[in-house]
Amino acid sequence: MYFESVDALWHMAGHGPYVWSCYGLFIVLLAANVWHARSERKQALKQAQAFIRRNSNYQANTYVDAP
Amino acid sequence: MAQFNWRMPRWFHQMGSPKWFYNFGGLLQPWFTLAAFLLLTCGMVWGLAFAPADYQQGNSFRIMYVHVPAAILSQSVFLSMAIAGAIGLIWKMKIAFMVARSCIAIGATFTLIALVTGAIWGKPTWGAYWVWDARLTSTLVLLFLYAGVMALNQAISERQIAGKATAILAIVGTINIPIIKYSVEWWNTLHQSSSFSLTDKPTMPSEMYLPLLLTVLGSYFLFGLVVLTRTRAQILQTQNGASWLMQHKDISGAK
Amino acid sequence: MPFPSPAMKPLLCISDLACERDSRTLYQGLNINVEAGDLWHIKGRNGAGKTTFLRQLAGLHAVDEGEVQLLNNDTRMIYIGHKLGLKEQLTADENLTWLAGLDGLSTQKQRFMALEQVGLRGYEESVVAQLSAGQKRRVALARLHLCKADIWLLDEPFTSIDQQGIADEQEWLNKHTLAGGAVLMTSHQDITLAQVQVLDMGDYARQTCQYLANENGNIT
Amino acid sequence: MPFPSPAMKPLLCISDLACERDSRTLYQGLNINVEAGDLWHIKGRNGAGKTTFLRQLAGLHAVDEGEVQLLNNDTRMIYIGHKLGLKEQLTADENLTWLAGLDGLSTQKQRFMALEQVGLRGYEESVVAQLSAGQKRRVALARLHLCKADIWLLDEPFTSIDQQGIADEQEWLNKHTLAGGAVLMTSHQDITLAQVQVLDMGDYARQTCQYLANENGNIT
Amino acid sequence: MGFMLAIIRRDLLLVARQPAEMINPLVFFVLVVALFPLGVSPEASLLSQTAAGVIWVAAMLATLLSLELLFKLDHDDGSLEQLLLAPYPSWCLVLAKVFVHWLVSGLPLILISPLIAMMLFLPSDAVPTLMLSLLLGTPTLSLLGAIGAALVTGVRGGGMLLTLLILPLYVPVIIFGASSVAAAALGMPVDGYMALLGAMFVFALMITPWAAGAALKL
Amino acid sequence: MGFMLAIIRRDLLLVARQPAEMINPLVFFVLVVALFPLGVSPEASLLSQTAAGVIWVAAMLATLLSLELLFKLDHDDGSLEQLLLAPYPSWCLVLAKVFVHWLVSGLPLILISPLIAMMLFLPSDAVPTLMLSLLLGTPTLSLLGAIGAALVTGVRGGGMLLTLLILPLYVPVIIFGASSVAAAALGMPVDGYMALLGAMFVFALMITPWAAGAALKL
Ligand code: HEM
Ligand SMILES: Nc1ncnc2c1ncn2[C@@H]1O[C@H](COP(=O)(O)OP(=O)(O)OP(=O)(O)O)[C@@H](O)[C@H]1O
Ligand SMILES: Nc1ncnc2c1ncn2[C@@H]1O[C@H](COP(=O)(O)OP(=O)(O)OP(=O)(O)O)[C@@H](O)[C@H]1O
Ligand SMILES: [Mg+2]
Ligand SMILES: [Mg+2]
Repeated sequence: MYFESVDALWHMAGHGPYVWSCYGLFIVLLAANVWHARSERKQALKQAQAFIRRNSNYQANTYVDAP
Repeated sequence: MAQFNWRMPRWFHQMGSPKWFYNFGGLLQPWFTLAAFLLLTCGMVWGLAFAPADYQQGNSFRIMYVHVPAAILSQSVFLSMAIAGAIGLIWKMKIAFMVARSCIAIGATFTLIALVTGAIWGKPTWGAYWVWDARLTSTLVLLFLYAGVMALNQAISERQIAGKATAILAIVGTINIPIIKYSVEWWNTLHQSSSFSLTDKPTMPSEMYLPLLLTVLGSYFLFGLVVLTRTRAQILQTQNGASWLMQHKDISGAK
Repeated sequence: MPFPSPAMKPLLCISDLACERDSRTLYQGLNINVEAGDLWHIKGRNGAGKTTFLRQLAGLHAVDEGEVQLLNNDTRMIYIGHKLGLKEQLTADENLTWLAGLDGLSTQKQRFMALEQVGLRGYEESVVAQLSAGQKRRVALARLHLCKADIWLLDEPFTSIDQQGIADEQEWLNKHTLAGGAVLMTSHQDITLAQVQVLDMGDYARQTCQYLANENGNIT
Repeated sequence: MPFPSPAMKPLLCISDLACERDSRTLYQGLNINVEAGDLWHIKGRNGAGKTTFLRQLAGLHAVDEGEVQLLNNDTRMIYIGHKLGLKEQLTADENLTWLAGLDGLSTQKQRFMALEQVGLRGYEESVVAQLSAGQKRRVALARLHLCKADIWLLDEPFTSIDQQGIADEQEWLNKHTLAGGAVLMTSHQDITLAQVQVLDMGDYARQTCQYLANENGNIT
Repeated sequence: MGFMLAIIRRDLLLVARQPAEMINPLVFFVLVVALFPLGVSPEASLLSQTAAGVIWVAAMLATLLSLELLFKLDHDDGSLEQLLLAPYPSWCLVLAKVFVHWLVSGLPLILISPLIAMMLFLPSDAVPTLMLSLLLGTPTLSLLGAIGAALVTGVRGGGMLLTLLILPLYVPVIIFGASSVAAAALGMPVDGYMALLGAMFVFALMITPWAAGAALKL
Repeated sequence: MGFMLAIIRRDLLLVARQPAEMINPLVFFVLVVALFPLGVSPEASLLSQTAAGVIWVAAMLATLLSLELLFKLDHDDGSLEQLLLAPYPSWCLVLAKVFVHWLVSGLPLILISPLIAMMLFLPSDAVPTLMLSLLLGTPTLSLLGAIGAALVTGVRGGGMLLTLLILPLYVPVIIFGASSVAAAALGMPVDGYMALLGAMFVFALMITPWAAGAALKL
């Protein structure tokens, strides 16, 4: 490691707040993106399953094909 | 719309099929996840704790390992979006519009990260969060371009139309990006000889350079991962009722 | 008159047309040939897709599946939909001027005669904003007498029109089809002409369960 | 139901009403009493002034001559005109929520039942922009089942509605009038109910040649 | 109250359905401020001198432009008629709509103003004054603008007309708003300006509901 | 050609019927320029330094705002459909409408700009350059703006959205336009700027009909 101690790593000779906030932002925003994409997928899966359930007792002419 | 009828190779044709894309994307996704996670973690830990400090900027220079990938990706993603949009317009391929749509949020995020980390980096190095430097300004404009694409995509409720409109805007925006860049650079150097030139790259030793390579590559994989996930989710949303999908293990298995 | 004799001259071929809006199939497998002299009355309950169908024919809505083919490139269509395409600040005559200008020019005399035919004599110089709902629609319909188009696509042309007006309109339809033109129109009211052919959108609604329909996933 | 018995209870007195638009008199000397249980079918050719008349009753168009008097201050009116007053971005249910909120609150169950009555079951959560012309009008009409108003002012409520829908609508009109409400509506189609009273705007148009009509020179 | 709440709920729902509309005045504000250095000069000294005025003019333009739609959309789809037919005074309607307008267009401006101030090199001492003056000033702008918006309702292409009607009314707000910030940047007291901005707010609150309500009923 | 003439005639007639629409961008331009000294400072030195940028930003805003209605009104009343159905390519339509737009909103700006320049104490040597740069720049603004206007056609509350879409594209025009005037004020040569503005005009003329035409057909 470049730094002598964890404390020095945290402090970075006064530049700590800048560096750590940048890394934090990078991780948080990108993780949020990945998380959001996954939740979208989960939602879509649920929707598709609901579609199957709705159509399992489907009758040819009475079905209202609503979105 | 231009209606070319170019003969497409078979793989290209396949790519337009939702089924193929969904399945192939499903195969790729775990590998992308792994690659993104490993590369980014290694790169960032290396950059934070192991790379030597810059002799001039000290430790603040470690911001580079997140700033530069974000800045590079912000432009690549916009370009990818425009290319996907153009493919969609020319070959009437719905998957391409979905891919373009998936690019928007992640691209805007990278741009935002580049801006904010750049601004934060500016404080210790330049003494100000913001100056009207050429590169900064053109990144800001790029963020606005993303915001426009996002707003347009949201404002049109019908998917197909939203996809085409977004594609046109992305293409026009891409043509404009070099013009904006050039004009801004030229504008700034006329009025004020910038004391903070970003252009001359310090000749870096490899232990400073390698972590950067890792984070840049990792960011590309992360981008791919998000696009895959989002596009596949959109396929699920729009293919309600397609038999291949209803019998797919993702749906029937998860039930 | 566009055609010398009202023989069975095909104008428009609609083959296997389907329409999907927001991943809901409205109709599919729609095959009809529109021939000179045809008068198609498109029926169907609210939301069946009549408007969408007419817009597909006019080229205002994308055709993703199936084909709409004009057999002759010179065939001209007129589409008059729910929105009339009139400028409210302009007078009836000025509106007809620019609308007619899209296909060719018109003389003032022609325009006045067209307005007279739709019962708007004396309103030529009235600003459209100051006309009633029915009068506005009449201005839009006046264009039918001015531009010589072969195919008329009319979306609920009887809306807001009074009884006398509807009778007159049917007379125009009659004349146009007898002269070798074709008409496709929607209406929830009945048409009393003999040559009417009914196209019921209900017949083309998706009948079977969705996920049985398509093997290779190209549903859209 | 607003009234216990459909006795001849007067709701609205229209006395000597006249209307002039752009110095052209549309109608004058219009006197009618609207009583509980009345169903007025306002007829007239295009441009006769039916819409203007309804808007005067609703208070949306100034009454310069004559009087429109509500006999009971609690009497509530609903006006549904050519413009439906729906927000396109909102769903059918959300639109009904705010429309009903103007008079009082509504529960979701009530709203869903109202939508079912107008044949929009399954469309509760559809955005209005994605409905067809007739479906939009049905959403607006659903309000009639939700807000308890005494007088319904309906401007061409059959527009864009399919045949089955028109029959249903007449059933509602019937029920409302039998329960002691009143309806004033325009339409160019016929109403098949027994209690219909016809108000022909043509009867109130300025009948004689303009410059003979008026003694004291107010030709306008 | 229930009536006003119904309107507020509906309008917020509309915004939520189309968040672009919410973020747009904000983006316009940021864009104008960002273009200004491009047009004029990137020099810090010049920018910090003009910052107060530029921010206030940009805030005013952003408010003004979003005002156009205040009643227009409701008029076009006929829902304004329905709102006016409801058995409540029209000033309730005006107040409810202005409130939502400010919430959506004014408040975000205030929240982002420190960032903008930084980009234009406004001295950081002046930032609290900037925010306070915007807090007092933007509701006044929304209120006064509502009068114009009500007057041009139903007029085609009313956006520009609105600008003409309203800009003269905005002049005092701009002058005091910008002066207060400039004074703060020079370290001078700003109480007087704030009192004036507050007085104008109260004044606007008193006349607007009446005037705009009457204009809507025309 | 006949088709384009028909559109041009109609649109000019519409403007003639409602002259407010014609005078409006102009008034907006004048008002923004007039408000700027009120907000910033009435000092001649500061104003003359910033004049070029302020005039260009104001001209851009005026153009931008009037662009909103370029296709929107036609879309709302259904006449856009009829225009698109006519047997002519849609780029004819775009060019005709942009031409009228520039005639009505751009040209008056150019004509009044000497007056505005005087009010902001722009050195009089720079006035010809100002007018020439506006002459080359405003058509570019109209053209590029048409792309945005076509994209937001049919979107509710599209005005703000348009701003967001188009402002980034306007950045180069503003920079070169304002810089040319600033250079002229300092007595420097401006040929290079004019060549760039001209090149951008040609470029916009090439992509706009395609992009806007395609967007209208969606
Ligand atoms: C808000 C502020 C900033 C923004 C928007 C910004 C933006 C950018 C952009 C767009 C790039 C180009 C990436 C590429 O395509 O290669 C970049 C690269 C870079 N930036 Fe920044 N930057 C900012 C501040 C800073 C600061 C303060 C520093 C350090 C003093 C810095 C150092 C670098 C370095 C070293 C590179 C890589 C050099 C290269 O590849 O050409 N940046 N930045
Ligand atoms: N805004 C207006 N300004 C001036 N005159 C108008 C205006 N609107 C309508 N008119 C005139 O008033 C008359 C009556 O219009 P109104 O809309 O009441 O007719 P209507 O009976 O409802 O006709 P329709 O059956 O066509 O709906 C028409 O002749 C019209 O020319
Ligand atoms: N913009 C839209 N986006 C998505 N779906 C839509 C849109 N417009 C209409 N639809 C849907 O398409 C279907 C058909 O609409 P269309 O307007 O073609 O019906 P229509 O047969 O003309 O009905 P009407 O008799 O009521 O006019 C409707 O069920 C409607 O929900
Ligand atoms: Mg329809
Ligand atoms: Mg009417």
